[in-house]
Amino acid sequence: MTDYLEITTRKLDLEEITQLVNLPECGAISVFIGTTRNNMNGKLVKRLEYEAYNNMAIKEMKKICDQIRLKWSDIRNIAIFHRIGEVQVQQSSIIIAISSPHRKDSLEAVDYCINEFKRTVPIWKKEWYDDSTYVWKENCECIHHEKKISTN
Amino acid sequence: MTDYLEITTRKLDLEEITQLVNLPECGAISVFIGTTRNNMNGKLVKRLEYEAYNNMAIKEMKKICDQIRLKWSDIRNIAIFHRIGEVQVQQSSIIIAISSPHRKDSLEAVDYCINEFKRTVPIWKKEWYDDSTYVWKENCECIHHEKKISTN
Amino acid sequence: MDSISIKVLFFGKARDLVGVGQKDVDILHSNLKANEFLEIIISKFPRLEEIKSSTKLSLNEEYVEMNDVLSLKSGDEIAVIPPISGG
Amino acid sequence: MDSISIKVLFFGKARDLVGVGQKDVDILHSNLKANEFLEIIISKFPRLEEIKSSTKLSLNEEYVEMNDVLSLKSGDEIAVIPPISGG
Repeated sequence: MTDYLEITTRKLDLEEITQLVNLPECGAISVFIGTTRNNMNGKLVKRLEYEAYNNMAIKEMKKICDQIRLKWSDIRNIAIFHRIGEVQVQQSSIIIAISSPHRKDSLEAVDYCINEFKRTVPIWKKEWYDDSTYVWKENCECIHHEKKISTN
Repeated sequence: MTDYLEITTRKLDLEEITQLVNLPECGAISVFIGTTRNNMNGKLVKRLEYEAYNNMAIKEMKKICDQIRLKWSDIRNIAIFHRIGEVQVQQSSIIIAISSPHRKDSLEAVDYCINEFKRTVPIWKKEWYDDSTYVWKENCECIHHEKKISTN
Repeated sequence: MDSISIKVLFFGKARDLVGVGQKDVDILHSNLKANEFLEIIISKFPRLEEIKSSTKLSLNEEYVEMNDVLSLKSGDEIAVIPPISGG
Repeated sequence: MDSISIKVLFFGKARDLVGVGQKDVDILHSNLKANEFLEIIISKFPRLEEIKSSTKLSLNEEYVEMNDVLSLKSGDEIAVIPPISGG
């Protein structure tokens, strides 16, 4: 039962990441892949640029893994890889892979994982459009907005 | 928006299958992989053997895709690949990959897809143990058992 | 009326019990319930009794219910489908 | 008391606004609320006012709440964290 957590400038390798969680006692592997989309509210996206607060991001990812293992005791391996730097359209920015003996656990854990990731892990996305402008994006579910909601 | 449905004797290629659903307008790909587990109720599993009623299986898979597209209108491509013949421990028997602009749709659709698959698609698993005995398995959620429950 | 010839397929445990995966079966009535058809099959292959209560049938690649009345013609394909276990 | 030196990190839009990713900042009090610390930072980098209401801080790689009292020592690291967008 291992957590593989990585923030990397390299292209993400789906097969390699998935094999990290493929264990003989597991019958289920669930995977989520976030890719760069070519459009945002009608504007053409040329590419994304990611930056991370690396050490803190890894810490927050580890917290998510701990929470997952508390909620789903049958989870075996967890792999969370996030790419930083430029990510072209159709390339992966994040791959999450989680294994368990039975599917329900890994399916639910991956769902939880990506949602928690978007809420707490300090990584930022700069979205470049084809008119050479850019915007810093904000996850609508990040803890920053959570605070505002809870104090209203 | 395409359905890629296949029953094959070849080893399943995760990267290849996932690329079938990777579209420029999608930001999310959810994947489920069912693998051969090395144990079942304390017995050591040596391998699985699958057989299919091919034509009907493809039809039932197509029905699942249609249901998915009715329930989640933002789903783009769907790939469902099932292997038949021998599947060794840690190898994949099924890979489902589904893409959508946003993650919620593809995550929910994959969950629905594997559950419906196990309920209706006519494929059978023979589980071989290390004492050279075997058992034909039954999905607890298959429509056969559903009927019994509903008439009790 | 003339008998009609139905192609019957056996899968999984059904194929184990019957010994073959396919058999042409002649029947005398083109309209009968699915459970009546199953009884005819079981009379020809008695070991199928073992899985009778958990078996479903399909007609031309579509599941049918046991109480359905089947309208059969020569060349139709009926599969004996034990509980499935794919995925 | 002596001033203490805090390593302040800026990310995303904060880094755009400040122009650098890191700055050592001397402060006079080792115990102060996080929102007081943010005010000190904003007085040094006024363009951060723009993201003040949506910014969070971390102390030594742990999120803190704005009402938390921080117990600081030289060498501590505080990050100015705008709304995140990874995943």
